[in-house]
Amino acid sequence: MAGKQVTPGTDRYSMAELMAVIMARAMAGEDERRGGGGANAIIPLAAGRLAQITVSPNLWLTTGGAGSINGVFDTLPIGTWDPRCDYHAECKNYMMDTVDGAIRGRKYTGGRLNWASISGLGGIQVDKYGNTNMIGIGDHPKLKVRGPGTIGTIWQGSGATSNYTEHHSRRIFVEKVAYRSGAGWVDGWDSRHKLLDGRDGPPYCWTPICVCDFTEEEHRMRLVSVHPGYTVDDVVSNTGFELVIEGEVPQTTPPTDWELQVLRTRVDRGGRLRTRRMTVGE
Amino acid sequence: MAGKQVTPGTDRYSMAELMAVIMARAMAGEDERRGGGGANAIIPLAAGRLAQITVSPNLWLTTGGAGSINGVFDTLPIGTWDPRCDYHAECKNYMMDTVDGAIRGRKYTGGRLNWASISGLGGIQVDKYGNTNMIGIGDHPKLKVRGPGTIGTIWQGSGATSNYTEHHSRRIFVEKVAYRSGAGWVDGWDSRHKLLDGRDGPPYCWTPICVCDFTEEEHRMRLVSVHPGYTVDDVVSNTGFELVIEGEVPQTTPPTDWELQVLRTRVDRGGRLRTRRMTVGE
Amino acid sequence: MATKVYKHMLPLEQQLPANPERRSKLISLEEAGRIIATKRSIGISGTHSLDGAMSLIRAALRAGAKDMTLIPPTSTSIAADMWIAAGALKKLYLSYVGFEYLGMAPNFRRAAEEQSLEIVEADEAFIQLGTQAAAGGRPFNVVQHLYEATVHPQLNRELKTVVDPFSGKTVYAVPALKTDVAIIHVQAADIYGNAQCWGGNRQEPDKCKAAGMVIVQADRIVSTDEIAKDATKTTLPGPWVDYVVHAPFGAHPTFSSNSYALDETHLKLYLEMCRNGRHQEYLDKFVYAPKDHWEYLELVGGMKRMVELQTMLAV
Amino acid sequence: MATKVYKHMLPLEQQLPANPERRSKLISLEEAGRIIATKRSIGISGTHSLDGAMSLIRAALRAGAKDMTLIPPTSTSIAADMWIAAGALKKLYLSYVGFEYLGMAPNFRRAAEEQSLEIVEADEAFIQLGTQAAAGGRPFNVVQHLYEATVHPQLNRELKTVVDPFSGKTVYAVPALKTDVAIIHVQAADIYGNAQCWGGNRQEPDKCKAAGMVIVQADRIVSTDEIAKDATKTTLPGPWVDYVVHAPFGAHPTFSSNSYALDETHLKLYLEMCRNGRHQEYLDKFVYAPKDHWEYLELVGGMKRMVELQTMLAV
Repeated sequence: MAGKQVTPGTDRYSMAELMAVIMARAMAGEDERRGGGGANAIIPLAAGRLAQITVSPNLWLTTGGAGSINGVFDTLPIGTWDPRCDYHAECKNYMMDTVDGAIRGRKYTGGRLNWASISGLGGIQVDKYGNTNMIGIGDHPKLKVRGPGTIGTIWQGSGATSNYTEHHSRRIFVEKVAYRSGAGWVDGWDSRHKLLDGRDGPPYCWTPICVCDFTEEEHRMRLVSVHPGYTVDDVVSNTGFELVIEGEVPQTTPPTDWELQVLRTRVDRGGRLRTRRMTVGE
Repeated sequence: MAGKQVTPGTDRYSMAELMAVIMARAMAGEDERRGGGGANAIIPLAAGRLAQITVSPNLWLTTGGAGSINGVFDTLPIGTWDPRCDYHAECKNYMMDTVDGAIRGRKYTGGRLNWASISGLGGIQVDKYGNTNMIGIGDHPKLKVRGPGTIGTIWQGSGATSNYTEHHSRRIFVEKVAYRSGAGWVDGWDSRHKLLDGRDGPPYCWTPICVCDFTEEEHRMRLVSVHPGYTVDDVVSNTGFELVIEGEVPQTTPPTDWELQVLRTRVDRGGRLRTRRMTVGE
Repeated sequence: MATKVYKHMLPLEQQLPANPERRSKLISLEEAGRIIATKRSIGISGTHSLDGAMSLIRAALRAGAKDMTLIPPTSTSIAADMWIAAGALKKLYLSYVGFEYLGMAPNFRRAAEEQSLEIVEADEAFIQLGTQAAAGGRPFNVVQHLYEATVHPQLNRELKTVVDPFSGKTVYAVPALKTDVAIIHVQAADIYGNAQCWGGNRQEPDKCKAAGMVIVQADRIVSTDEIAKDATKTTLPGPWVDYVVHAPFGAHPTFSSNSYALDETHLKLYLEMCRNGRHQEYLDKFVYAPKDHWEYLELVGGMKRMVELQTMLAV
Repeated sequence: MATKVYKHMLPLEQQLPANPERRSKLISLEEAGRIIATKRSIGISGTHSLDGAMSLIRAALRAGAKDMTLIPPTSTSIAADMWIAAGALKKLYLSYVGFEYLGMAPNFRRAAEEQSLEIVEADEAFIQLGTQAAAGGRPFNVVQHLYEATVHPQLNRELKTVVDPFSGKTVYAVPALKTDVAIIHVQAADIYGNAQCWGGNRQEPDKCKAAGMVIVQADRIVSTDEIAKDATKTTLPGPWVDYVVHAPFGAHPTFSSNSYALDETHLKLYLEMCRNGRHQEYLDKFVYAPKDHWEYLELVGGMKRMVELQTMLAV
């Protein structure tokens, strides 16, 4: 891989399309949980809708800002706060419902009333335990780089919520976040379970070049598959900490023609994912 | 007055009709406050509706159980939880709105978002400071008489809320309530203001035979007017504490023909108030 | 790593469900009753004699529910009193139990005066704030300028104090009031749990969030297309609801918001029997004997009576 | 006693108001701006670039609003950033200020990095719980199993701890977040203040309850008969609202729920000018120069552009 790529992907599909497809696959069979996610998270939104119409008919597709559940669209809205998410919705999800459900946490509700299985919580930094930083870099409050604020990353504490970024670089993937505004596996091992009443941390981390999960004991980020067009070395050289790598790391199964056809005709007719800006190594 | 009367009044009007009329008069000019009241308080409900269509066009008529504001009816519902209170309403008043508004209290909101000026909070006992008891009589928890529970009487603490009873006897009007579940002027003088952040206590007490208010300094119950058909002696002999009586106490101005006509054709077409059971001296 | 299944590696077409239909949450009334009977604490819907989840309550009593803790709405009548008639209640959070213009709740009053029932001397604020705290997974809610002037702190041992870390003042703390199950009456629901209550003062959403399980009884089951005409009318979102029961006139003998009137004749019968010590006879006849909901409806007057109540002029 | 007026003694016919009409709450946009400018703390509506009370914000800036404390929704873009552009903000409760797919908020970032703005390092939970506490007149709200694992307790000095009197455990306390005024965009309202927001995630009701005054800007003024067709659609009850302003397309350049699209062209213009240090020029042209709301609408494209945005396909 040679340096920075702004809209990675192949001739057949964009990387945003690949990410929507593989995250949809991961939601297969999800039941009573909610896809959707953050404001700008149209890829998880597309993934949730794609999963719902294929492999997860019981998924409750929730969008934050629009406050809707099971809105129907075939043209991807510009964000989860776009009121077009709300068309033909079955019920509403008000912000206080998000807050209440997230604080209760999954543990007490048997999976009901909970937040996203994949919610698109990124961050300006992500570390090896899946912690995220949306506050900034520098000496608070005199930050050199001011983040936009922590918004919903606080809900990483409520239950298993995957990490998700649209950018993969050593600047973002750091040994330790400057400010932990979203709790991943905290300091690894059982540190999160102790602080957060036994609640699990992120199961996965989705990036434009790979998929990671977290090891069973230390809960350290582990490389699971590398997207087509990239190598393990690409991942390693663009990651600011040591990833766990066990044996041969497979290539991420690329989107099939059928998957792309469903995505493009029933989720993203407007082709928004074709031109989605993502970066590698920036 | 000879002993117990179950539906007091005159040939021309029932006592319930008189009470609805005089409470409506007292709401004249009320603005941005809310009439309505407790479950069984159809007399304050009728009074609120009557005031709204005559002297208080800006009154927001709120009914508790039905959760409605400015419902339109000309036939009096059976209670404030009767869903017919909700017909043609302009907006809803949810229970949490009641709770939130009452706890904020009038002081902080300039009268907005507040509870009833006359809310129909009765009680199985009322004392000379306007405190009420809905808990019971006897040694708690081994009560001889179990009250139905304190329900909304707790909101007497939130702001000026009149006392209201449909029964007037020495059993109800007692020197000191056995359990203060609703706070009137507490122990009189400035005791209430000290405990409740300067919030005023009840302005009036409405009963089937008289109207009382509270003295300016001690905040002790004072006889203001006696309903037609009764005398000051009737009131005194049916009241278990010493009422403040200053000079000549006038007769309550009886309902005019016009008032009764409006009440009977635009508020209570069903004549529910004609047969309302109220008692004196029981 | 070898044993873990990575679903993202398997194309969607290889993971299609055997049955592409959404799963229905519809169960029978009797099944719902059996589920409720396994629980220990219950939250119920409605205010006063409005929108009581009466079918579910009767089904739970038929299924042998007992030793229950009840967190009722801020005011209720037969939806609380009937549990007590059946001896199924161990503990009651009391704000108001009574029959409004029809007088005191006979079984509640008897049990209270006999002290055969544990009563928490609560009130509207306590029920609402405790339920809101539980709905949000928070341990308690605080309140000031309210209980300071009443007897509640002396009588309600579940009301405590805490020092406000911002002002240094002592304020009251109301504990989270969680339940095992919330049972709710609505006018309409689809089979996926999206439920509409057409009136009332909406205590139900927090009651459901505060519960480990939610069971809805609906006067009518409607299509999801009907629900999706206006998502803001869905007062209980589908994902909150575990089970849906079709129970036409299921709020009888209470009001169903904007649907049918309370059955004053039946409530008076209940009160008269219970006030004369015949509560067991009432239960035998109206709760235990009917083999299903339809038989109950026949017993209380059948279609003729239900249509009368639907006119909303019957009382 | 002689001097006190006892209204209950005076027949209703002697107390009839000179004008039997209900009082209208309708005021002009400029008057609303002047009122807002007298306040010190503000709560605003919308989420992200949705349902921003932009007309009122522009009017307040024109009226010289300054030294404000802003409690925004849990996420916002231009509705927060424009106050900062105008130098009108002293303190910001931050959860998220950014332009989503269009990038960082330029004035916010600049002010933050220059430290010319006091920032409370808040988050969604803090804003929501603090607003809910204020809405209910309660001094604080508690929360557990959340902040324990994040940096917020170190950075946000308004977040404190308290000992749960029920469990003995230490939990976090979020203070009540009151404001002097809440300014809210809705799609429809009547002149008495009954207001309907047709979408969004409904942060507005608690924002209004937490405020000492509520001013609503409405895309359209409708009759009370229209409002009364369905009281459940009234998201802000009339008695909560102090003033109503008629501001068609008043959310421009943000979305108005189910009414018109966000104006991406205009937002990009704003961002480009502000990112190049030309924020004053933007303000002069689009905020201070227009003599009224109609002139603003002409300036940003007039009826042709507004109709385009109404198609909801314009972005």
